[in-house]
Amino acid sequence: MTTTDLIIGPQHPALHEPERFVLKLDGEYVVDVVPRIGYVHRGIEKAAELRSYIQDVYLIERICGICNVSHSLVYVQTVEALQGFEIPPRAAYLRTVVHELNRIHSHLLLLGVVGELFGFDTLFMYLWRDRELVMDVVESITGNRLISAFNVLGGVARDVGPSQISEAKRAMEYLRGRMKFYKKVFAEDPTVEKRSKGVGILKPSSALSLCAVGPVIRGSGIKTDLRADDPYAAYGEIPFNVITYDTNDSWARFMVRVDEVFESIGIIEYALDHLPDGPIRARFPRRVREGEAVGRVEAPRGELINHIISKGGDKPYRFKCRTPTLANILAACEMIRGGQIADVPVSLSSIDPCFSCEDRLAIIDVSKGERYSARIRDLMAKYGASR
Amino acid sequence: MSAGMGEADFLEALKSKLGDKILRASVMGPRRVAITVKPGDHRIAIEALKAFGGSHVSTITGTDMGESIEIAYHVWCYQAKIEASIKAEVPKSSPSIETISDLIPGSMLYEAEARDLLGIEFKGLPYEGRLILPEDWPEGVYPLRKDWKPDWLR
Amino acid sequence: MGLPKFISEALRAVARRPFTLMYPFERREPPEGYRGKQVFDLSKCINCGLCAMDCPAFAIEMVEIGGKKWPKLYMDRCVFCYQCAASCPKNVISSSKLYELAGTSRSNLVISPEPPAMEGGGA
Amino acid sequence: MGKLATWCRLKSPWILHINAGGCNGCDIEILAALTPRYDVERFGILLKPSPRHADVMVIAGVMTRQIAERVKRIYEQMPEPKFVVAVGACALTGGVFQNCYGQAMRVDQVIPVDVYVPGCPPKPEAIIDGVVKLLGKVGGGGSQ
Repeated sequence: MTTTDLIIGPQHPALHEPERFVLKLDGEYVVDVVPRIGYVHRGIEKAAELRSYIQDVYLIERICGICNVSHSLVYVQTVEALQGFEIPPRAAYLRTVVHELNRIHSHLLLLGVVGELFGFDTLFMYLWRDRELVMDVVESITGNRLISAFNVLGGVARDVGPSQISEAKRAMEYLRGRMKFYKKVFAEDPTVEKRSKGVGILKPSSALSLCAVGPVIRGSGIKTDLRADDPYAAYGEIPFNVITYDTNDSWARFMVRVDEVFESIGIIEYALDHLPDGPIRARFPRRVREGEAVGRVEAPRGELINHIISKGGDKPYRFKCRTPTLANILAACEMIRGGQIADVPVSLSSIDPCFSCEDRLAIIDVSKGERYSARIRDLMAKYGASR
Repeated sequence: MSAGMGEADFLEALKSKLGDKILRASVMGPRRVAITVKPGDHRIAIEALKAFGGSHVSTITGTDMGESIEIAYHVWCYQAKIEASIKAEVPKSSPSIETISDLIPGSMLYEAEARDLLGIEFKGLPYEGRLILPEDWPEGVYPLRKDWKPDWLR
Repeated sequence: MGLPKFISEALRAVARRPFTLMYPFERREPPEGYRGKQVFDLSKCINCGLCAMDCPAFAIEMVEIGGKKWPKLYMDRCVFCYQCAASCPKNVISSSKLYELAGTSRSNLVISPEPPAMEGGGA
Repeated sequence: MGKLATWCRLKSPWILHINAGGCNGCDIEILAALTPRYDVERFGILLKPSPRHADVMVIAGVMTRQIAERVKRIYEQMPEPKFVVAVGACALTGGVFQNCYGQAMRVDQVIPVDVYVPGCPPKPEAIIDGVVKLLGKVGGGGSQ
């Protein structure tokens, strides 16, 4: 038996952690996977040590453009924990609102991309059309469609007024109706069913031992969500459900995200209804006391953890950040192993590695030593059509 | 899942299991504890955390402390609902420690990452080669060490 | 196998008004507080340099004009986070809704300081 | 003949989107410009996966050490006349990533850039505006 090596990536710079997967193939089946990441290693951890705490907020926000709110949120929370600083309650609620808006936009983005991967471009276009409404709300609250610059040390950067609240609520009400339709599509549509049910199985035991996070582990039926287990911002006071599905496949992971959008809509509405009065920001010192802190938030893709060590002064001594995609890479390898090559894109996208659909492939045929490049979509067309 | 336990109770329970293997222990904040052990004992400590549901390695931080490198394993205990940071210090001249990837396979990439960026050797780590740094990165240069500071970096 | 759920939706969309915004013939005003091009009111500036110190993208340079240092903003470096406005003790910097900033040369993307005339020197 | 080619390109520029290694923000906005709200296909602007088919390279993200060589190669593969639109602070100068050890240089140190679109990230409108300004420059500056 000869196996063929198939190299996925690394030409996927859209990720902050672009991966390369070397797949060992036996015909159509994937026998083994070896990940290799870090192709766009920018050196943020080192740069953060050389900049002040204030500058770091914006540096760290740009680790990932999609879940930028989660990155800045976990950073400011960790620095505030280091200092033993309490933010005003209104700021905690506003952080929660923007964090959830970020989650909705991220989930809709992924579900749309998944639609495109299925060859279901209509779903992609419709989901992205409705995503624009969320972007409008984010823009009106934070001043930019994507990078929010909303969380700052000591609170939030800007307040919301009554017109923004009513606009946000209107958008959420509309989105809930749309999401009911999309849930039906994901639950019942034959295209979705055929492409994702039973694809990329991740058993609960492997999900636990490989330390998977976020929708990936919840799609394997394990009920864990940092918003409930390790509450931060205003999550301790807001009721919501932790979504789990127990079919362990890619479909379960997509459904977790669909249902989480409903929960996020509920959280935003509750938070806007119960918004406390008072200041949005307290004065935060430029110099932070000595010590260390570990902060974690549930980013759209799962647990995001920061560890900051301070030796006093206005710069962190050590800044460590672990993003959720890194935690899920081993789980993705587990999903791919044993499956067919045509299922690789769907399994990979079910961990939400930002944009795996745009991943390019370099195929090396070992026997001939030839090398040529193709996009996953072209490859899928080729492999999909031959069966 | 259970409601979790307090930080002080957690430390008490852990001390009764590990005894004098714990060099230092402290509560960092709500649901955060830090325990320092000797390198080598860290495997026993992580094994002990499994009684509290501690099967999830969140990440591994390596920090250049000047003379030594501090390795912190952040383990989330699902039942106790505590994020325990197990720390061990290894000398910077020969940074070497046993892997925990046989106890918790999910820690493999974090160990490989720390090896790339700080040059810590994890004995028994199955992942070979570079994980994060480019292939043409010079051998023996570890960007997160404090003494690596080229003049163009600011 | 049921009827694909999308058929009814797609048919309904045919009857509806297009969702597309006909930019650049039709514009949507950015919301209040949109973080667009900066506006400097240098008559309030006290030349402290805090904006340049806190800028995460090193986009503000303090240039000397008439014996005092004034902020010069490089929009090609700027990430429009408005930390400079937050750091400024005198509210010199405010945002505008101007977002069509594209230029054919990087040297066009600079906001040079024009200190108040009474200082002498001028730009 | 050259005039005809330029005219054709002005009417329907095909775009190649490259991310040189940024945070994703600009890429999402470039993609958003293709989705129903902005729908640049109504101008005949098409996103092409292959550099051989493209007239305009839209590049976003910091130029990391590993990617610089590849971007240069991709640029050389594009047929003449070719244009480059750099989108976002990272592509223009590095933005917040200036002087990180992974970041090598600005885009215009590697390939010639025709239009610069500042912002972090710029609105999809601003990106469309950048492409429109490029077309104005090409059309106004006479045929190649």
